[in-house]
Amino acid sequence: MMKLHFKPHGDGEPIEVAIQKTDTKDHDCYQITLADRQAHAEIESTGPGAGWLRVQGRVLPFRILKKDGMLSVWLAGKTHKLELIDRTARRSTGSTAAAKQSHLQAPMPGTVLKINATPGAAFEAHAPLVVMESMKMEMTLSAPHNGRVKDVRCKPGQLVEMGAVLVTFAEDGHGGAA
Amino acid sequence: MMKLHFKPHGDGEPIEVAIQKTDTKDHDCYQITLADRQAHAEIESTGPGAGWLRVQGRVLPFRILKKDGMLSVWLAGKTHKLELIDRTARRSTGSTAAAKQSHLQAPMPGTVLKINATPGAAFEAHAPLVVMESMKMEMTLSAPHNGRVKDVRCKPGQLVEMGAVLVTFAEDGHGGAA
Amino acid sequence: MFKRVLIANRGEIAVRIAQTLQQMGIKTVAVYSDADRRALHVQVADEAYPLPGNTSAETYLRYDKIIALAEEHGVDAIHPGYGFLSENEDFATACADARITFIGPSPDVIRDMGDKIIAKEKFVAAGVPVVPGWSGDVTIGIDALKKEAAKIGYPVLIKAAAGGGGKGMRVVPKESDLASSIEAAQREANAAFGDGCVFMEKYITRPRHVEFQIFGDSHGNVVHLFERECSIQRRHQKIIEESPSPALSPELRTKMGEAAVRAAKAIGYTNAGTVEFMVDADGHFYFLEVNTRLQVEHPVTEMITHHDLVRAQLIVAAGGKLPFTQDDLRQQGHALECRIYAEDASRGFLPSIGTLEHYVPPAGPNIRVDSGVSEGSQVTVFYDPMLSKLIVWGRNRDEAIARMDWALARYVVMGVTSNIEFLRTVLNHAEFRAGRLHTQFLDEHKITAPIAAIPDEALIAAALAGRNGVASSRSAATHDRGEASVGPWQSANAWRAF
Amino acid sequence: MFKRVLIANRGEIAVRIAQTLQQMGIKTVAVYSDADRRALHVQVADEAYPLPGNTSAETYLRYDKIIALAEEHGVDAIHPGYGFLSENEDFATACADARITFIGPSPDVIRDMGDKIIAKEKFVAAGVPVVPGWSGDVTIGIDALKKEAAKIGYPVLIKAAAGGGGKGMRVVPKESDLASSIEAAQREANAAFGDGCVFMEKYITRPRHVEFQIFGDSHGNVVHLFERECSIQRRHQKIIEESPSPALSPELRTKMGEAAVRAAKAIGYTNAGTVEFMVDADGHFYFLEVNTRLQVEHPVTEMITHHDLVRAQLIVAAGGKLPFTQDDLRQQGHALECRIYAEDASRGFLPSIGTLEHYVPPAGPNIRVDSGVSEGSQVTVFYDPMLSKLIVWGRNRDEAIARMDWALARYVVMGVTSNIEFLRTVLNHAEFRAGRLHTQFLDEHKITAPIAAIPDEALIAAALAGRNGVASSRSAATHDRGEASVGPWQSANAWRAF
Repeated sequence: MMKLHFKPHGDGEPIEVAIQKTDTKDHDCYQITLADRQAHAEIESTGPGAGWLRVQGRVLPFRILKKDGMLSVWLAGKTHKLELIDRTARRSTGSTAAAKQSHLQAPMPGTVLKINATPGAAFEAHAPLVVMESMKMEMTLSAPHNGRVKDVRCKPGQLVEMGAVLVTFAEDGHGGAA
Repeated sequence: MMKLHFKPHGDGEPIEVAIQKTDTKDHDCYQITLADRQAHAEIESTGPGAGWLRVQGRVLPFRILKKDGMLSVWLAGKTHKLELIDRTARRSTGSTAAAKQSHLQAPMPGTVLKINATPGAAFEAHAPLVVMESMKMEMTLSAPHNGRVKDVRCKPGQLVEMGAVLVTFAEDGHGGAA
Repeated sequence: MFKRVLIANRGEIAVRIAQTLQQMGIKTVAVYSDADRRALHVQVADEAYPLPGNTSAETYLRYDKIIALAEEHGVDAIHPGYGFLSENEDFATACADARITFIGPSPDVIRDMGDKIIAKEKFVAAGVPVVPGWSGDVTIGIDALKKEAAKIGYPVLIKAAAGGGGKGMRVVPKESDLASSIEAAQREANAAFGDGCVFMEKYITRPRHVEFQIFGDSHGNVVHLFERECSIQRRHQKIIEESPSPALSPELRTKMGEAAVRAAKAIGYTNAGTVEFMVDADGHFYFLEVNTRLQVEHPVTEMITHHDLVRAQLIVAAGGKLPFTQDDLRQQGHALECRIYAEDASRGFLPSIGTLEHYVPPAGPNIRVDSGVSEGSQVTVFYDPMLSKLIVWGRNRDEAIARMDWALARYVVMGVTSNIEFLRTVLNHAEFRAGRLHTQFLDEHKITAPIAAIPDEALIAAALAGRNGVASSRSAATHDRGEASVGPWQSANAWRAF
Repeated sequence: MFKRVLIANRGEIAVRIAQTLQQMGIKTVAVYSDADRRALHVQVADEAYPLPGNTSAETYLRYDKIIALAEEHGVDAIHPGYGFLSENEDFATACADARITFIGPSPDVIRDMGDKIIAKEKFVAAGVPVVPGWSGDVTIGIDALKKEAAKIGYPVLIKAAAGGGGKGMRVVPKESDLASSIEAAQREANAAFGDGCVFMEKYITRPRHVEFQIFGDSHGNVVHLFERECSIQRRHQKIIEESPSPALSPELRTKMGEAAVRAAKAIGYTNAGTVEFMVDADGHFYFLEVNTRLQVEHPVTEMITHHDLVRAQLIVAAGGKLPFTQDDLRQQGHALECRIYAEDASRGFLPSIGTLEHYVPPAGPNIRVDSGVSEGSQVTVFYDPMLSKLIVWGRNRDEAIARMDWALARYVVMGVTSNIEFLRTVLNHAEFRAGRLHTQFLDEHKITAPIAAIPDEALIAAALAGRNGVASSRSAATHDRGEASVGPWQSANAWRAF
């Protein structure tokens, strides 16, 4: 018996999948327990990261990819993202991001076109703070909530990487002049 | 400078290919010497066993496979088979088969249908010795030269592997009654 | 319409049938042998059930097991594909007994057309010309048979009464070969069809093989969907098919099509079928046989008519009317099909088995590949070595040939040996380009696998790929479980030693 | 006919053009940026030459370098594809100066049609209805502009005079937004086309986008190849196209086609072009603009007419007559195209970059994939994130939609996020199925990426694949050179710990 714990990417409760091999022959057959549900499943590999499942006669080709610590599973035309939770690990999963944002990040690589933020200035939720261009499309990065600018870390014309911090926000009750 | 020696599968003289890297940047560019011919070539990998060559502007996608000690190179719609000759190796290549055949082998897996050979019997070149069925097709295995049967190692109805010895031939001047 | 259809077949035809079924909103149920556990036809189905064993006799021919699975899993209808049970009267009858629709003609028609002697009689009765021949009990003895053969005139052709596909066929050039040829044909027919019954007919020199696609429904409608010329054959196995035939004038096409429909109507033909003819150098045509199933080369017809024949089979089998009338049908442009086999043309076309380490079919506008395999698939000894069919369409024959040649040159098959280079040799032969085809084309023009000199670029690729670690084997990467996979280049000592 | 043609483009269109050239026996010459060194369009060409750099401005827009390469390598003609230099009058002129044929209309026509204001005037002169609007010098000041906008009536649309593809466009619902919208549109137009000139017109609510494919030769022949409806757009970028349009009666089709041809004749149009119209709910149509190039969605027209538009472009560019007359042309069946983008519908359609770790396009009869990538390709930040176009044909619209949905459900893209699931949501929307399309369709029906609950089977697959070592990343296997590659599953400690 082997137990694995997955967390759906984004929100969602961890899910336990218990698997038990039921067959010692060539085929890989398993008894699966998933919450209160049980199923008999077979798996077969058809290539690197590719295979099919057979559950109750239904054949389900899948593809699987592990990237940036995340598992993506393509199944019947949909891609599902999962995190594998290591219940035995010492280190934290690192996926517990701060609930409130402390900065504005570049959602993808691109060029900064325009900045509507100066250190100390207050802003309202949805206010356009930075205009970027990426893949030949212009996009406006808006404030996630009301707040105040702490620091501006980019300038117009600058090429920025994905995830680059463009603007930092003052912590609640702190920051520059009104 | 690195030198490799290839032998075309089947007949053909070994060919020396000398390669010298000419570029230390990202791209893999080489100076190639092949008999009296020189060429500048670039190579790029596009996947496992796949890539393209660029020789004098011409782009040549290729696929390559090493199987049973043989290299197969697919290039521009044709597959070429090569042996890599190890000039430093101690062991022999193992590809020097006896010039005269001492036996009849199954060219592929299948079922023996009929045997026209009895130990000691003489046969002429092209005489049908064994009839096999494989992939639902009947095929006749004929004698490679004049000779005499030494031993019959299969029987009708038998399922045989590829390469199985079906009939052995007596050595020259020896063998059973005329 | 049906809700769940079982496909009693494997390989490319099972994959192709599943596509139409699924696009019609019908659930597909596959069956598979042990050897086919990882086969493509299993992966594309909605459900799949095992048929234990490997040989056809243990698996895809076991109609008792197939019908039991169909009953167990609520299947409405069974599509037999081609080969296997597709022309088996007993299977069609057993389906009817189990109240499962057999997608094909009635058991009676299958039986009659399956017996080439009866089929010939029926077509003679419908006024269709046939090849002169003799049929009867071969146990009358070799002397009597020699007399009959002499009456027909040599060369004479021995054929199996049951089945097709070149099995149980022998050409007899002269009297002294008659006895051994009859014996061999009987043996092969017995092995292939469980029926050693054979007959003789006049062997027509350099005939073209031209067949007409026919289609009937249960409301008495029968149409033809024009011809396919399938003259390029090796050991009576078609390898290149096309439509229109370069040999048919519009008048001859009309005449042959009408003959095919007339005979089909006379026997109450329903569903898809093919009437095969020989056409001699003077444009005379002779009935050969009827195939009471979807033909391997049906995509050629689909590409020139823009109708899906599997869809039409389902409509007709469900009691519907044919989705086209004779007047609706047009022959547009030119379609060509090449059958891609795992076989080694340089070794007498021996089937080649193994893993498809590289498999990249060509793609592009007006190119269709009906493939039964994908990269990593196993080609086994148990079944027919056809990997796929490559079908192209062009506005005319020259354009179709150019497209086919382009596509074949880009079709990567490695791990097993394929007939792709052989097909390109045929396609680029001046007589093929001129459309002067006949069934002895390959023998007469002594077309063999080309022996290509190794170009410098192949040596450079081999040398640089080894140097750079580009080369690797798929099976090494895929099938090693549990331990880190090492590419074959790394383990090639000689390679790294320099 | 030309002997050697350079394709001054990349991605799927470069691959698609190469196919036609090669099948016509013409050598293809590719160019490539540093980022595209491993791109598919390089691999399918006969020859390829580098354009150093990564951005479009450094590479595919550098026509001086492209013409120098063409001259150096004996090129007869250049095909510009779409985008990049395809509608650049200076490039067309420079080609003519270098005595290399530019495959497209004359520089004069490109210039006139490239300026939307001039284009509109020319079409008005030819009696084609246009949308009411205003054009002039925007530096007249915001108050004067507000007056003009009020005359037209809100909502008003701001558009860039140069270029297309949704860049430099803004809808202005009310006067208070006018100034900021004009500023944004000018900035975008300047960045995209180096020309900040914009104009205003009446914004038609819920219009359909219906365009006509036109084709002219140098002998004065101009025809249309029917319409394409491209109403399903996101930020003015087409994502689903089809033909016939569900909205056009035969009479309206004839009327619009005649208007397109009449205008094209009036301006001496040669080669392939597209006349775009808006059609309102009452069936009134208004001229939008002319695209003087092969359109992204041209395969839709190829599938319903069975003509190869690239081939026709080459014939016409070489001075030949159009290979079809208006009477030859028939609109057969129904074709649909979906554009497959590397973008994340759940994150505001942000382009997604990375390696295509798994890439398996669907295949089957009447399915065409024009792909610019293959498994292992890199999607970079430098170019448009369109991966491919999936085009299907059916006998009617329902059949085409069913086939498209089937194909999308089988299209594997992993490593970057694609819009495939979003496309399926659109395709399965009741209003889409009913053919009630307009350019605000996606916004009005609030179509967003579906959030799918994770099915048990996905969890089982993840668990068992890890257990069995099935999962592995392509990049780990491919791009590690020199050292033994270890699959990611083996290195996932948590995985093996249980």
